[in-house]
Amino acid sequence: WDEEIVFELSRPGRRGVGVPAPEAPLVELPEGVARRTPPALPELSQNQVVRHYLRLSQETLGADFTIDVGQGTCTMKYSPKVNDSFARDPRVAALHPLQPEDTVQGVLEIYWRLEQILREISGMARVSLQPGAGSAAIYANIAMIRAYHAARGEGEQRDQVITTMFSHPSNAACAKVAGYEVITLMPDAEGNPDIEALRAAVGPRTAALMITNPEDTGIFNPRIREFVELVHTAGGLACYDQANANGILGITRARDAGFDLCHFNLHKTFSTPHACGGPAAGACGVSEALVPFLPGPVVDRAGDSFTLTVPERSVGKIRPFLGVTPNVVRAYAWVMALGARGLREVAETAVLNNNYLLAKVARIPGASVPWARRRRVEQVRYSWQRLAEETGVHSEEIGIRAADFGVHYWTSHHPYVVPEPFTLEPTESYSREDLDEYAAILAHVADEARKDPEFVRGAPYRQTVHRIDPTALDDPAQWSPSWRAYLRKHGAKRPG
Amino acid sequence: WDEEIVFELSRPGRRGVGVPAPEAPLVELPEGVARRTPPALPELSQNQVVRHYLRLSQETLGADFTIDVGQGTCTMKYSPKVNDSFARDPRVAALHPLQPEDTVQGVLEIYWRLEQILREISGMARVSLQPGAGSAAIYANIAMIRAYHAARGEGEQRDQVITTMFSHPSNAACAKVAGYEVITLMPDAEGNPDIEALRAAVGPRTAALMITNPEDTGIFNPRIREFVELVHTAGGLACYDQANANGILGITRARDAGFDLCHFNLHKTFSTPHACGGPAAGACGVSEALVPFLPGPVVDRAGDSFTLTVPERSVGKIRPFLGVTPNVVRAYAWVMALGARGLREVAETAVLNNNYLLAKVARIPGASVPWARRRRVEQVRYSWQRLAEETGVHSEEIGIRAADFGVHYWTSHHPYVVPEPFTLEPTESYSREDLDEYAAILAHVADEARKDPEFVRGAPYRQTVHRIDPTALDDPAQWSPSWRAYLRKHGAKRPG
Amino acid sequence: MTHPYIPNAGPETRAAMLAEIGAPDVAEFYRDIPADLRLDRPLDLPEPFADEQGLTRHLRGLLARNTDPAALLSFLGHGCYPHYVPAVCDEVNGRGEFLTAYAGEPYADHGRFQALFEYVSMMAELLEMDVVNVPTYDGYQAAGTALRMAARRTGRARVMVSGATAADKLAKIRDYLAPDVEVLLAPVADSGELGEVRLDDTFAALYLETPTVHGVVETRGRELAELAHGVGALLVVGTDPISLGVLAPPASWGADLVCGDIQSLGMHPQYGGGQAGFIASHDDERLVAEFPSRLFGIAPTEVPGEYGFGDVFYDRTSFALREEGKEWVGTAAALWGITAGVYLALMGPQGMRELGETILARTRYAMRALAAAGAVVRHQESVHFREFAVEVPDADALLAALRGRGILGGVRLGPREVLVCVTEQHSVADIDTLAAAVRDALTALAAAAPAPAPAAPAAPDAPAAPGAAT
Amino acid sequence: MTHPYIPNAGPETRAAMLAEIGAPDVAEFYRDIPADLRLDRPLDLPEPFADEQGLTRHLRGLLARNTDPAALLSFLGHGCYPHYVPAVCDEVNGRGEFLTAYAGEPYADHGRFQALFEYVSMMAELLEMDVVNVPTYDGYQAAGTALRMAARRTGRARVMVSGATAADKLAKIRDYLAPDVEVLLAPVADSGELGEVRLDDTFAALYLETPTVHGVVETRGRELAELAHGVGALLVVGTDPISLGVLAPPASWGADLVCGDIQSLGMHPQYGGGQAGFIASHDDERLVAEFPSRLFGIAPTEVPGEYGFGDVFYDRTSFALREEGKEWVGTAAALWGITAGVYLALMGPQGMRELGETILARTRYAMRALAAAGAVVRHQESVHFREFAVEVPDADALLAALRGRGILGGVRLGPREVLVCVTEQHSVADIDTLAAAVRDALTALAAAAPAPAPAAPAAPDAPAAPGAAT
Repeated sequence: WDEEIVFELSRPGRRGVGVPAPEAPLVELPEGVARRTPPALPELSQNQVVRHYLRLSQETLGADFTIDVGQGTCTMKYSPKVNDSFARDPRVAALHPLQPEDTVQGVLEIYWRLEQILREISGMARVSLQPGAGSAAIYANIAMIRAYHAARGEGEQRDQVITTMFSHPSNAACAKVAGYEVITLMPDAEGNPDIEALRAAVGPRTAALMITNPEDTGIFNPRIREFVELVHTAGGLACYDQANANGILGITRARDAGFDLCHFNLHKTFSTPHACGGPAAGACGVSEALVPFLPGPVVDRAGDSFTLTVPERSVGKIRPFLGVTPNVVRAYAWVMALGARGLREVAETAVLNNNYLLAKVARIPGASVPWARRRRVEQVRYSWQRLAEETGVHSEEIGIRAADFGVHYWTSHHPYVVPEPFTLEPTESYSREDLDEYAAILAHVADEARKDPEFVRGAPYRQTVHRIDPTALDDPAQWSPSWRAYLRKHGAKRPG
Repeated sequence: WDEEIVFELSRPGRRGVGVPAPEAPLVELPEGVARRTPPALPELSQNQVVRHYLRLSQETLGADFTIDVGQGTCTMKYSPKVNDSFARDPRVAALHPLQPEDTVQGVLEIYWRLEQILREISGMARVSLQPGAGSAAIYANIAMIRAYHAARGEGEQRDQVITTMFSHPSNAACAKVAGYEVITLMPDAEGNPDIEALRAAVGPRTAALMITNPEDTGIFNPRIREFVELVHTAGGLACYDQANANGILGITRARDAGFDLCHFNLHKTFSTPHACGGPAAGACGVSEALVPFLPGPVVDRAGDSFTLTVPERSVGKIRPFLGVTPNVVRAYAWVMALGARGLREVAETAVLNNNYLLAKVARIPGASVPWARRRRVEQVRYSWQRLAEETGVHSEEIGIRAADFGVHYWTSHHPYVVPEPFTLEPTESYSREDLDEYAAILAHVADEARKDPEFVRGAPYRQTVHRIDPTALDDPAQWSPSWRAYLRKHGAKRPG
Repeated sequence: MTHPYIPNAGPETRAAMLAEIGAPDVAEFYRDIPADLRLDRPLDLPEPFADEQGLTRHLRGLLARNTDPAALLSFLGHGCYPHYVPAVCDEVNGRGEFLTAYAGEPYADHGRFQALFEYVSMMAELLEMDVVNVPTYDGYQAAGTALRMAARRTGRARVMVSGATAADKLAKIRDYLAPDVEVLLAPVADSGELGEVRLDDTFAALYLETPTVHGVVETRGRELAELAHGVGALLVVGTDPISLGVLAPPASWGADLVCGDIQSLGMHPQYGGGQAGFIASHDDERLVAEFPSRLFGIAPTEVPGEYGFGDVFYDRTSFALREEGKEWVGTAAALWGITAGVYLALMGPQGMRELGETILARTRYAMRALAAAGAVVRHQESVHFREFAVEVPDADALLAALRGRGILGGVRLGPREVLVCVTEQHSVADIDTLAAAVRDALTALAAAAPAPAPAAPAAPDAPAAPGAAT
Repeated sequence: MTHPYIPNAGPETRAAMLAEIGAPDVAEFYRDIPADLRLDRPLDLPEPFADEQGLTRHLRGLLARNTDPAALLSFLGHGCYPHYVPAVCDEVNGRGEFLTAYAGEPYADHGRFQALFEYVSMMAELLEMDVVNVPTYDGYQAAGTALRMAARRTGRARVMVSGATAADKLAKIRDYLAPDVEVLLAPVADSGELGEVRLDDTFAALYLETPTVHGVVETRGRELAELAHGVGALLVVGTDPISLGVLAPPASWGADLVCGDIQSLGMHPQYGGGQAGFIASHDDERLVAEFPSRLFGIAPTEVPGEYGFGDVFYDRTSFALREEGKEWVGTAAALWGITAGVYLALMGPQGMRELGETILARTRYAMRALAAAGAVVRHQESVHFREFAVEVPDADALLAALRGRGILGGVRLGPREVLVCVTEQHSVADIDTLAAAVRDALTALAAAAPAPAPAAPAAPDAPAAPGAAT
């Protein structure tokens, strides 16, 4: 589709939907309070709105449509349609979050049940389902860590958080927001976070270690318990970012390795849809010692009924109300479709798929696998370094060309510790033939790069639009973060 | 998408959905009754089924996505999304059609209310909402006509039905099925059905006249009352095919012109979605004399409650149960969003749009409008005769090329009384800019045809597949109306 | 406000468009309508809702007058069945692309053609027949057309139809064939299967159903096929494809045409809105020529390796030939065909088998439970699939008593006969609930009135209640 | 059966893949996990439902323990509002493409970028500000971040926050700013508007809301903007964009940053699942640099006339800079942004104006009706939008009495204070129903107990009930 911007479709006087008449006397607003000029919103009939947005949807490559193994670290898995039907049920969708508890027993029970499930999966004492997403859960964990140390009178003293380069950037960023100095451990020659660097870093100023495992490289740190113990010995807490939990469900548990806190992303491991980037949902699990600090309220069971309680020393609300309920419902339904055996099949199959794809990709000339001798769990961070040296084509350019074949492809978070990176995570949702097809696309594009690097650099060729000039996005004189800014800066209705 | 046939995606052992266990002893079936070899259905995981069908959906050009003015006679209009939400409500979707009446009062009331609305729109005494679509409604009408004459002892004598060439083929075909000889009136020099031919045709053998007005040409027959009177005088009934009612809602009524029966297509005039060709819904309106013959049951009101009754001499069920309920609900909601004034705006705007598009298309070199001096109501049958003479490009070929621009284009029903026909019906749903764009596409393709006829003939260029060889569809040795037939006849998994 | 459904209704737009056309007003376009045919007043219709919210409140208010289906435990079947609908079926048929498409050509609507081709192909595997039509309206229509096809194919004007067919369906078949074909009724045996029939070479077809209206599975299929074929008639079989994961497909025992309804395969009951009909045959050119429906086939394109789709043998349809075509073709129920395809793709061969086993097992369980509860189960020795009839002293009283407990116990077939339907949605616990309620009700009825003489079976062609069960 | 969600779980597939890899078994891939960290037993989880039907029955059974929302007449607001959601909003956000997309690049996900760019652009028109972020989690987070942005922009470490802010939200703001920024509470005047505040050049920002937690519309905006600007502080305003069809946008009276929640714009309440936050500023390079969120912009492509989209000034985010970025960015609530865009495109300027007028009118109507019913309406002389507080002798008793009539009368703000919410979904008849019930309840309460002294207004920062209203 060559779909115009919604403002360009506007014609005066059109309307997409009617509004009820006041039925009561109009209110005269005081001068300065009333809006004088109507907002320059577009005016469209309903059919036009539908057509516009449905066309835009078709220009969006949702996981429902593609072999979505190329967004490594994102755990793109099938989000069962039946779970959407529960989330859209009026008995979820139409519930107000401040209704009396006795009118929402069903939804409270689902919160309670999912908490029990996540307790068992993590080994933790309690789990809060309040955070709106993974980073919010990380923030909630750091807020609990801060409150914990403050309650012990060590709030001032413990002002450092240690994390690793292959943990999600939000671990570093949230700790910073919470007032901590951040120390980042780099990988050692084996691809593990450097334990000697940790030894050097821990001490009386250590508030916590915030670490992913397996890291975004797909490597499981075999000395993780030592990491936790080093931090504990120094009086710090150990906090487990379980964004990469998909490959270890039922295999190993956060608490068993000694962690004090952990979090899951329900929109990754537990299949709730990614929704273009949220609404998502996060879950924070904590050990007994941290239970009093959990965000409130939590759901308690009393006989057959369920009530809301605020933990004694709660850090307060991380998010308004109880949590992202539709996703809590979806995640619960997902687990209930799988059970313990199913979750283990999820983990094992995700890991099998990852290693199968690894075997295929490793054979593509130009692709390489840093720390190649290490085993991988759920994903792999690969490198096109050799291909780039040979052809001058960079990983980002490979990715844009791959889009022409209807697949996503993600490099990695900055900084690129692995040169020319790309990150694949097949999860359990994709079939063997899917993995073969994805690997074949990469091999094809690598071949193109060797034969005609300029051709690859000129991509995309089969998308709605062609290569974007990025300078217009970083130059304050040109950038246009809204249509009104665009009209002001560029005047003409169409660029160029 | 280059989407494979679902059978090609199959791998042994996969499953899309689970089934409940028996919970009770299995039943041993006798020899010959039990299936011995499992059906060769495809085996897919759920994600694969979703991806496959969602991709196929994206390869389908629904009216939600296009300026759907090119499927003339089909009355492609916006089908409001809110009405779908009513149709999907469990209080419609989960109702069994044989539930006790007191458990379905709401849905019965909607049937009753829609009947009252259609009575007022048509002027008829009663309306049945049972038929599954327009042709089924035509069949219901001819069944009532047959029963009416039989009840009067004239069943044997009246064995002819008269229709017109620009009435839908189902008028002729249903009459034939009902046992009638069919007489078809051709248009006269003015584009009206030939009244002299009618005079010659009517007589004691005449059971009915079945006629559309405006016809598929868009021309309203101004002598329609004379047509009806001629038939009445001969003792026949007059039956109005109101598939083209969209432009005359609230302007003129079937009964006021003397018709004894009429039918509407709820999926045309009353906006229920066309659903790839059904489920649709038809409505039959009849005058007082034919009420006893209506298909049964009908909904009667008794105080505040609604009951089902079978008319005294009912022709029986045209369809199982009461009707296509979700579409009855949608049609009712559509009228209730518009009211009398809105319906008149629908009619007037549809006619305005049609005449606006007519003005635009008439200016395209090579396009012509048969009976150009006549006024048009809801649609126009145009001709590319001049373009075809000039370039050798036929109307069908223009249509296939037009698809490359993301629009539909329909020629007309056979036989092509208008040479090189195409039929446009803009309805009220499309904006002025939409009509401009559609006309511009036609002008562009006509221009291409003049400049490079072979290029147009080679279309499509931007579709999933290229030009199909039609001989494989008409040759019994080659035709493959199913995958198993294809495998048997063509052996290889892929043609060619 | 310009109405949201009518973009050009605004006065400025209207004026500009009229100017472009060169017409003074819209009335100009209506000048062919004689003044005396013009309605000289506004339509007398209810006040509309200008806002969607008001419309929603109105409609939801009306729908709230229906009893919440979740509050009822229902054993109603008789042509419309409460099978479980996988969420993916609703997801696919709710897609705007499919929901609002219509009659586009194979290029712009490639996906629609492919989805329908796949539907007919999966049905073909289930049926073991090569030719299946794009859905017609419903199973009634499918039966009527299949018998007309048989008559045309054989050039004969009589058909023998099993008496174990739903009364409404029989009436529709009679009416539909009336002008050209005589319908004779075949007797039903005590087992519920087809009784002794005699055919001669004036018969175009023998028509039977399996499962029958009473849920009885026919076991003499091959014998009946031979009987029909022996006189040059066709065997036409009505069936529900959902049974074919466990039951032998009629083609395997000799059926020439198979027909029925696909509502079971992924369609919600929708108060009768979920019906769609199928007709299947072998790939016999002369039978293919008799289909009135569209048949979608696969075909090569200019580019090797591509699959294209199109209409097989279009020049037999009323679209092509008007009254010279075979019966007629029109909009019917294509979206339900696509949905049934999704259903079969989800289920696969194993799913269909497991489903069939579950239904067979629960049907038998229910028959035994109701017999133990004091109802007389008809055709108790026969194999049943999904339905069975019970005889009770007073069907209306029983159903009313069950209704009082929130149970819709079955469809009333006659004053003393109730048809009970059990699908995979009825757990054993649900069946036990029914049985307990039946026992209580029968006990109460027996206490209230002297026991009547054993009920006579309802005549097979007795008219059913017009629309409602009780 | 191979689980429907795990295509490669079948033993043959697994074996073939292991062979291809050259690994003996899956355990091989786990060898880096020390034995003492391995869970040596199956997880102790509830028995799953192998069939979707069983799962559905289980979930619907749980949800049925919630009271049917259609059976309640609710006047609950306080941060989550029951506005009407047009069906098209649900249609668009239910599309699999949008629902399951994530973080693709601008080419493959062109539509996602365009839809979000259009959302921010429509918000920008409503707000009369050029820069709006891709949604953050919720309005709480938006307020916290906006205040942090102000602190970074000014290099100051104190903010003055209106006391007429919800208690939970205030707590979140305090917690979020705690490490770096001191939060002072500004008093609330008798009118419900902000009281007298004094600022000096240590303040980064003055934060106020309009409408306030009590629904009061601020009328001294320009004066307060001048006050803040006079000391070099920013004016940060929390608002609900649904009010801006009728209320002057805060930017028009001097706001530098505007923030809030967009749940009102097309999101169902979803028991708190419909929240999403926005932050807006003028196109000031130094303020833009302080946004932690993604900002989507329009950009030319190689082909003249094409619109491309991308991230504006990406190198300020934690994705780019880890802890050196501005706060953090992650998955938040993008789909609700797209939905709010659909809502605004449906409504247009006239729809937003009409909606605002209806809400203003009905709010006032409700205030008068409840006053007439005997409740003491707080800030009665002020302009209210959608919410107002009433004082009653006993909030719990009143709410319980209303509950008995199927009415959720409002959110309990304190022992004698209830917050009542009225949207366009509450007809005048609904309000009359509430008023009549309140009158009856108050009369009954008065009869049951001696009249207490007039209730003192609840302290503005008194903690609200933890989660439930009554």
